[in-house]
Amino acid sequence: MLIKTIFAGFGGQGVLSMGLNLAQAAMLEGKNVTFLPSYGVEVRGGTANCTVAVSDEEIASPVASAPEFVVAMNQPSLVRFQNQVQSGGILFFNSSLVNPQTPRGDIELVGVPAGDIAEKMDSPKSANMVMLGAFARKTNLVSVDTVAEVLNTILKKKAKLIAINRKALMAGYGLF
Amino acid sequence: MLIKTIFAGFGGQGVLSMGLNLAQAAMLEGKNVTFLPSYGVEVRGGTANCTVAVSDEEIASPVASAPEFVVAMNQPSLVRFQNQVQSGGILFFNSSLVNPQTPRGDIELVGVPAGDIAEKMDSPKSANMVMLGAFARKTNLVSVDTVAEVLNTILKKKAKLIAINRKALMAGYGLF
Amino acid sequence: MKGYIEIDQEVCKGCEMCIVFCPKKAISASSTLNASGYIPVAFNHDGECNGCAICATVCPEVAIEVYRD
Amino acid sequence: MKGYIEIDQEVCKGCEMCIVFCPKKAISASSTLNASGYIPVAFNHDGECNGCAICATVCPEVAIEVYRD
Amino acid sequence: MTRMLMDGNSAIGEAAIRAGCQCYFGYPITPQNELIEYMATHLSRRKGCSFIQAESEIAAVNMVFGASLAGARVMTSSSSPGMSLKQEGISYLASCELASVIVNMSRGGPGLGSIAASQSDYFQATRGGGHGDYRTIVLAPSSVQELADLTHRAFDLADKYRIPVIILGDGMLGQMMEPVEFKHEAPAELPVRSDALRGAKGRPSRIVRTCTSNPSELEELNWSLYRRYQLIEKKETSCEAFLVDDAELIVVAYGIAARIAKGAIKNARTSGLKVGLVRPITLWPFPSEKIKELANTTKYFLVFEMNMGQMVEDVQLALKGEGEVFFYGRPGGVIPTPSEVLRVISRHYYQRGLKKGR
Amino acid sequence: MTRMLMDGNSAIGEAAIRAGCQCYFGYPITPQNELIEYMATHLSRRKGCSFIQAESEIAAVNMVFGASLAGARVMTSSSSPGMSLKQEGISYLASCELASVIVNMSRGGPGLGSIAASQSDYFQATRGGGHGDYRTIVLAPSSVQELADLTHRAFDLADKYRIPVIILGDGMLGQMMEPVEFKHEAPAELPVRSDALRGAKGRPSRIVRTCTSNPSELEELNWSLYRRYQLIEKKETSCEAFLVDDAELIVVAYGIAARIAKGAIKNARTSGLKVGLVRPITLWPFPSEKIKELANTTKYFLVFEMNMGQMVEDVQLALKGEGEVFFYGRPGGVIPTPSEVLRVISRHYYQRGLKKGR
Amino acid sequence: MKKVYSRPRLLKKRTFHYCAGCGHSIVHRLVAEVVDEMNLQEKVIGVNSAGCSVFAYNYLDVDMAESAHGRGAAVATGIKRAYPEAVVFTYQGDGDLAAIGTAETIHAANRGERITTIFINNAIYGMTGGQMAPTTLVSQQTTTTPYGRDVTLEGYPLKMSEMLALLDGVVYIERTAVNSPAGIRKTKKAIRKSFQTQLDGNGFSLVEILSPCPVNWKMGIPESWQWIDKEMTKVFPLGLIKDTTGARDAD
Amino acid sequence: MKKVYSRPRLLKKRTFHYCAGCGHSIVHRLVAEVVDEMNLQEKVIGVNSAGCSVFAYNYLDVDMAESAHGRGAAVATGIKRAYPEAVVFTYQGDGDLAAIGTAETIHAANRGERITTIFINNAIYGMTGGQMAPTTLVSQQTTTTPYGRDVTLEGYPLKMSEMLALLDGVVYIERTAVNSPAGIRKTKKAIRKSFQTQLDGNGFSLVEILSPCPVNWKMGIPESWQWIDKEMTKVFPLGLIKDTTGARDAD
Ligand SMILES: Cc1ncc(C[n+]2csc(CCOP(=O)(O)OP(=O)(O)O)c2C)c(N)n1
Ligand SMILES: Cc1ncc(C[n+]2csc(CCOP(=O)(O)OP(=O)(O)O)c2C)c(N)n1
Ligand code: SF4
Ligand code: SF4
Ligand code: SF4
Ligand code: SF4
Repeated sequence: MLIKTIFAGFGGQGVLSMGLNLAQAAMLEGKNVTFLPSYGVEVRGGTANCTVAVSDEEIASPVASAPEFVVAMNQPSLVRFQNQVQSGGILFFNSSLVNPQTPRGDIELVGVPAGDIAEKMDSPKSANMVMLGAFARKTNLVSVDTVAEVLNTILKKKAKLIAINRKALMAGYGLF
Repeated sequence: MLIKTIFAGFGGQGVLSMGLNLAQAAMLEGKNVTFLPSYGVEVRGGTANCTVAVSDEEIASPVASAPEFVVAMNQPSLVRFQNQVQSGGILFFNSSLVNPQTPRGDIELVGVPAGDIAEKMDSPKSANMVMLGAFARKTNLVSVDTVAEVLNTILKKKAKLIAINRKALMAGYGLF
Repeated sequence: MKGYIEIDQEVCKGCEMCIVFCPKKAISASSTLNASGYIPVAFNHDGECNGCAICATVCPEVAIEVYRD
Repeated sequence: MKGYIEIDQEVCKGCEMCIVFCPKKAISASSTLNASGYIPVAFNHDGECNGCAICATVCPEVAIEVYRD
Repeated sequence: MTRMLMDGNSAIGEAAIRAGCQCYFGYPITPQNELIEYMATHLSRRKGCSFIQAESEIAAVNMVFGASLAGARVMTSSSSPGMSLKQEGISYLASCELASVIVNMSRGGPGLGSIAASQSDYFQATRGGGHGDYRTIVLAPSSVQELADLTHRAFDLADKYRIPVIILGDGMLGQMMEPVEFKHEAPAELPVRSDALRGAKGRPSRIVRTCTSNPSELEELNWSLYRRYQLIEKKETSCEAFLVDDAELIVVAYGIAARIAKGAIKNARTSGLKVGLVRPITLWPFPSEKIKELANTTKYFLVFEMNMGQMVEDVQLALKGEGEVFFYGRPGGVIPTPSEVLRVISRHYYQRGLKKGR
Repeated sequence: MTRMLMDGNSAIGEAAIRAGCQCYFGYPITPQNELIEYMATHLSRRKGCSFIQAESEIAAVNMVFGASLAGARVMTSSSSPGMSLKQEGISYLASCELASVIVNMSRGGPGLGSIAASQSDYFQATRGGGHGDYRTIVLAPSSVQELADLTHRAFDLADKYRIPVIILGDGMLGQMMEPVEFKHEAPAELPVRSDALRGAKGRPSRIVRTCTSNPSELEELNWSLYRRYQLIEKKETSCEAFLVDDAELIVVAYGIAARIAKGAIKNARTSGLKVGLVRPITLWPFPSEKIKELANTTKYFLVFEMNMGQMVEDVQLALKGEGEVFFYGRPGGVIPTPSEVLRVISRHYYQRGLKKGR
Repeated sequence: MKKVYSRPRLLKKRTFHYCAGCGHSIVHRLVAEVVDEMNLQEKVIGVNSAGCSVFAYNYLDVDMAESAHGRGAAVATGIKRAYPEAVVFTYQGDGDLAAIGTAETIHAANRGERITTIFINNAIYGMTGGQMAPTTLVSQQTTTTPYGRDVTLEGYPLKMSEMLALLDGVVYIERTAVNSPAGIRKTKKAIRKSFQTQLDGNGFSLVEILSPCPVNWKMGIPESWQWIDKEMTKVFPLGLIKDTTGARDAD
Repeated sequence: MKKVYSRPRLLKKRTFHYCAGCGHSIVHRLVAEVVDEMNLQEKVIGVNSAGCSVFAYNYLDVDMAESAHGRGAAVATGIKRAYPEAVVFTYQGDGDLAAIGTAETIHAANRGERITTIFINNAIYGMTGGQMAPTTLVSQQTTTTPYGRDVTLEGYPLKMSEMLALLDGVVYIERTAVNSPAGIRKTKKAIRKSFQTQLDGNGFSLVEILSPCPVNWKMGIPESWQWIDKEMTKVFPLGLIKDTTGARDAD
């Protein structure tokens, strides 16, 4: 089993931490994993993305030319990555910001109102966690509990932050 | 025919110009020629030497491990080079400064009182030309006239200098 | 109103320095995202703009054109 | 004579700066060449040397040892 | 031991500290900045240690020269353009026999190029981009774990042979994160080499130099280095051989490229193509013997590099005319995919009329 | 035309001026000082020309970058340690396709080494000591006359292919004097390349760069350079073959070493040993075809270099396993004698049981 | 109403890749305006350097070339010596000019090379992600001085302009800032004067421009623009540092 | 009579390779005397550079290493950082320190590295045969300025000491000359003070020593010693340039 996921969005939407979180969780669950941040001169402000590969065996390349899953937090990311998704794969999008007109019928589209939900919990910054929760539920790539566990370790003692993020995570997880 | 000569002495004794002069003359006479100055970190003050190769064919190496002729203007040079002279070769030495105790019976020793003669002409600096004159006469490597010609071209219009050097040259040439 | 400005909202990166320096408070933040994910500013057409071009002077993105009569 | 010096003639390069600076003119040029081809200086034993060591101070070759009583 | 998720650059830094690295001198350049930043954070205030962000790569490599003179374990790192600037310094380190570890997280060249991963500094690393006859040990990891392991090994090799050791990685290895385990704890005492310059105390004064007015002295230095290099070739050559025994075609690749090739080879095997991999871990000394030996059982060798073809020369030199060598490369920072490499493998496999099998 | 007795360094300078060299930027280092001094005397005050003794080799090579941008014929020169410092700059020149001539009068290395003649910068010159996949044309003269001739050729090649050209000499060639004839007069008008940066006058503005955030752009640059390199290999490879037709053993040597070898070979011939010489004049592109072809008639190849063995790899690569290759080398600035080389030739000759003949 | 301000002619139609609130784009605009107003487009050759401004040629519609990191002054020297009719400027950051480029800058200045240097001082290495620059302030935190710049280990903010002012080859140096309308206007004037100095063949001139890097200073944008006045100018005081052109102030 | 002057203990028995009348050998002697008198032999590590003094280790009986041309300050920094107990000095010529080594010298000084720099200013490249140095005087003839140094082409004599004095990391700089008994004594005092500064851990210190190079100046020896007073000191005035050690003058 080798599953690759691309998380993409604006800088500031926390796409890297989504990916890092997934990678950590997968590692805790004993999987082989690689996390590849997009970097480059163009990353002045602009968009950010990262690729996470999860597998039972050695991972050949951390790059995803045809990812199983893509998570698009904004419109430009959707446009850029929708055609890369592997046929049969899933394209998650932040329905609060993105309206998905894609010609492709061979992939599943999953809209998650991550922005709005986060707004409601008035912590707009945690839209990424809402999305990650939904992602975990839908893909079963890792258990949501492991993701939550990772949150604790990453955010160390910041109890308040942990609470918020966990709440967001579960909100997303509860969506389906 | 390939003839190699090493000129050696103190810096300031004009050994390089001796060699240069010979090389120029040989060139004018249509020979192949190489002139190799000794250089190096140790040339701070110290001794100087140069190697001139004259030949009818291409010259393989400008270096002389066993020169046909050595011209030693001072004691250290004599000591350093006397054993390199090819058997059957000639070791010229400035008898005004050098006393030649060499064990070698297989080479010809030619003492030239270059210093004294130059002193007498009160231009001590031209001892090298005295030696070169003697060298030309003894070796027949180049004609003394060509050497004189070279003097003119090198010293350009400095008539006085030319006169002195020419005089010294001929004095040396006249010795044998 | 002695002047007005046109803001290229797709070029604006929402740094809001024009707002900071506009002597007439004639510019204000908007809420819409542009394609690059920035929140551009907007011109208050009912404001006092005098066409002093201070906003254009400070605008790093050269997103502003200024008109005056 | 209050002092005297010893000059290592093999080390001396005959720069003659000691001669230049000696307040007592107690050093003078020689005529003999040394092994390295320099003309070393010589001490005037009949001179006025007072052992001030100025010669040693300026000697680049550290060729001079100075004695004083 | 716990596995941590870490990027390659930081893993080198941590491994270096655990190897007793006392000094780090570097200059920022993408894609190795996480390393200098890791050292700024974790080494700079460590007892007895020193960190300097130098004014340039040249200053950095010469600081390394100084610290190594004083007997410390010392490291510098850079990426392609910066490595070019270090070449004079590396030649000096080699000639003065000064242990040191130099990391090159190479990027697309030539010139300012791109900051994406590339392997086009192979010649520079293995042939000595600097002047004179010298060699450096060159280690080529292909995972974050191996980066950590080889970093530790680099310091040991450097001390053992008094030689500069280059870790030749690339931008992808440096910036991707993988789980990594560190097998050593940092030493309580920082090691100091016996021949350090630390003042003429209880021994005659010491000189470290190469400059000489006597060429035969320098010739002797060259020969003594040469003898040491022969010893290193004998003792320290290493490579990974994967599924080579029955291979009809062997891919030779190193670093990140080897990893991509391995993925392609696994897929090739599942569709019955008998393909194997040789992955040099030491690029110098190069595993020539191993490759020569494989020529007895395999005829075709596909060299795959993320450059225009550099290691291919070492493979040809190793094979001495035996077998057939093909090359596939992508320069400039383009990252080929396993499926792309698989296509190349299959093409050669079928063109040569090789038979399938299990 | 008159023959003048001139040292090699000055001969390069004079030849460069006659080739229309407009700018020279250099930094002193033995054994190439006569060249920078020649330019200071003869170029610095020449109409429309410019001479700078730069603050360093790095400054010098980057001034070359600038002058070449502006379309001028430009040269810099140095010796081994200084060449190492120029490597980043050379990579930039190659990547931006900027014509330039770079002279290396190499000396004994590694490190500060000796100032005596040596050939140990062969790898650096032919493989690119700098980062990235690039090549430079490398010319290896073996006499003062050839230094002059190849200097002129270097400028033409640089302009023709928009490439840096390295003249790889050595301290002995640079400092020995020989008769030399100059076959060209200095041009009345200084040449300016058409693609020069001279302000956007009557044309759109122009950019010269390699930096890109898009690797495939950089890959395309690499491929276009590669295609040009192949053209150069086809058109510009040159070497001298001496008494090779009936040779039982062929010596391969370049530069001053080739000259020494030639002397040895002449003596070998007089004593009936059938020995020949191949002297690569272009080290890159290397005359591989010629050498391969000679393997049809000759079995034994003795590579002779004044280093620890670098060109020997190119000979092996050329022969692809055919024939037998031996190496003889003296590193560090030691100058072998013709008789020494003759001894080596004879030893191999007899050990291989080769027969004499006329 | 008539248009009183619009995009300068010599600025290519393209959105800057710079972060929001960055000073680079402001200086780009000023250079484009000055070159246009002085009518130099046909003579100007720009040398940009490794740094966030490495892509300056994507915006400035003049002949431009990239230089190796820190070598801008040497490259500009080569251009100017080969083609003296050119008007040559370098555009360099503080890492480029004051760290790796120290020697090239000082010696070009000492030779009095007739070139214009635009020196962007943002007290940080922007492009590579916020490492210490020679100009980083004491106790300022960067990714390579996570505990704040410690003078005993990392030394002091380097005042290149003051050092360069000592050199006889240097005829004009001024330090300005692009964090206010007035500062931006002054900066433009200084850039113009620097080009004029070159046209007059007087010698080396340089404009040091204090410029905000909100992203790597980890500040809000207005905050970062204020930080220049509050902190940077204490160490790098604004104003004329050297002027031996004798030229009276333009206007 | 008793011996009042003899060869210093830390000077190896070996005749100098320097030309007659050269200042290098004088400075070598002074360093040997100071290190001995201050009892530092067991702590001192010297870094010599490419230049006529490349063989300094043949004379000074202390731990020494060669540095790449111009990189002495960086090498010394590495030694001192790795082994702070050491007393580290560099011995550099004007080409080494003020041309190719400009950046390394300035940044080591700016970091306040606790090292001692002996800077031999002889206005020429001696070892390589008399080319122009950054310190070469205006219109001075050298092998690379055969028509005399022309400020419009080759720039002005570079005053490194004055530039370095601007840096906060620098605590002591003095310029002396070894062309007279008094000058030689002052030089020795300055060298001692510079070592003391390092022992006190104050920061970077440098002694610039004007030193004759009769051979490459193409002068008689006495003439060359006088030329320092007559010409060099006009451009490079002798005396204390910076002293923030607060230490009172030794004796
Ligand atoms: C030889 C070399 N070393 C390092 C780098 C990496 N590098 C690119 S830009 C830069 C410094 C950027 O800082 P600065 O000059 O201040 O410009 P800014 O990005 O802040 O505008 C560095 C270190 C390089 N490209 N080349
Ligand atoms: C990288 C490099 N470039 C050039 C040289 C050649 N070189 C050796 S010493 C020297 C300069 C000597 O002048 P200076 O530093 O003033 O010392 P001096 O000989 O006058 O005492 C040069 C250019 C070198 N060894 N290495
Ligand atoms: S022109 Fe002046 S008044 Fe109008 S918006 Fe701009 S700054 Fe405000
Ligand atoms: S200054 Fe320009 S970029 Fe910034 S907010 Fe105003 S219009 Fe937008
Ligand atoms: S990193 Fe700083 S300097 Fe670079 S573009 Fe962003 S704000 Fe500007
Ligand atoms: S060349 Fe000058 S500096 Fe060098 S040893 Fe001779 S006199 Fe001294």
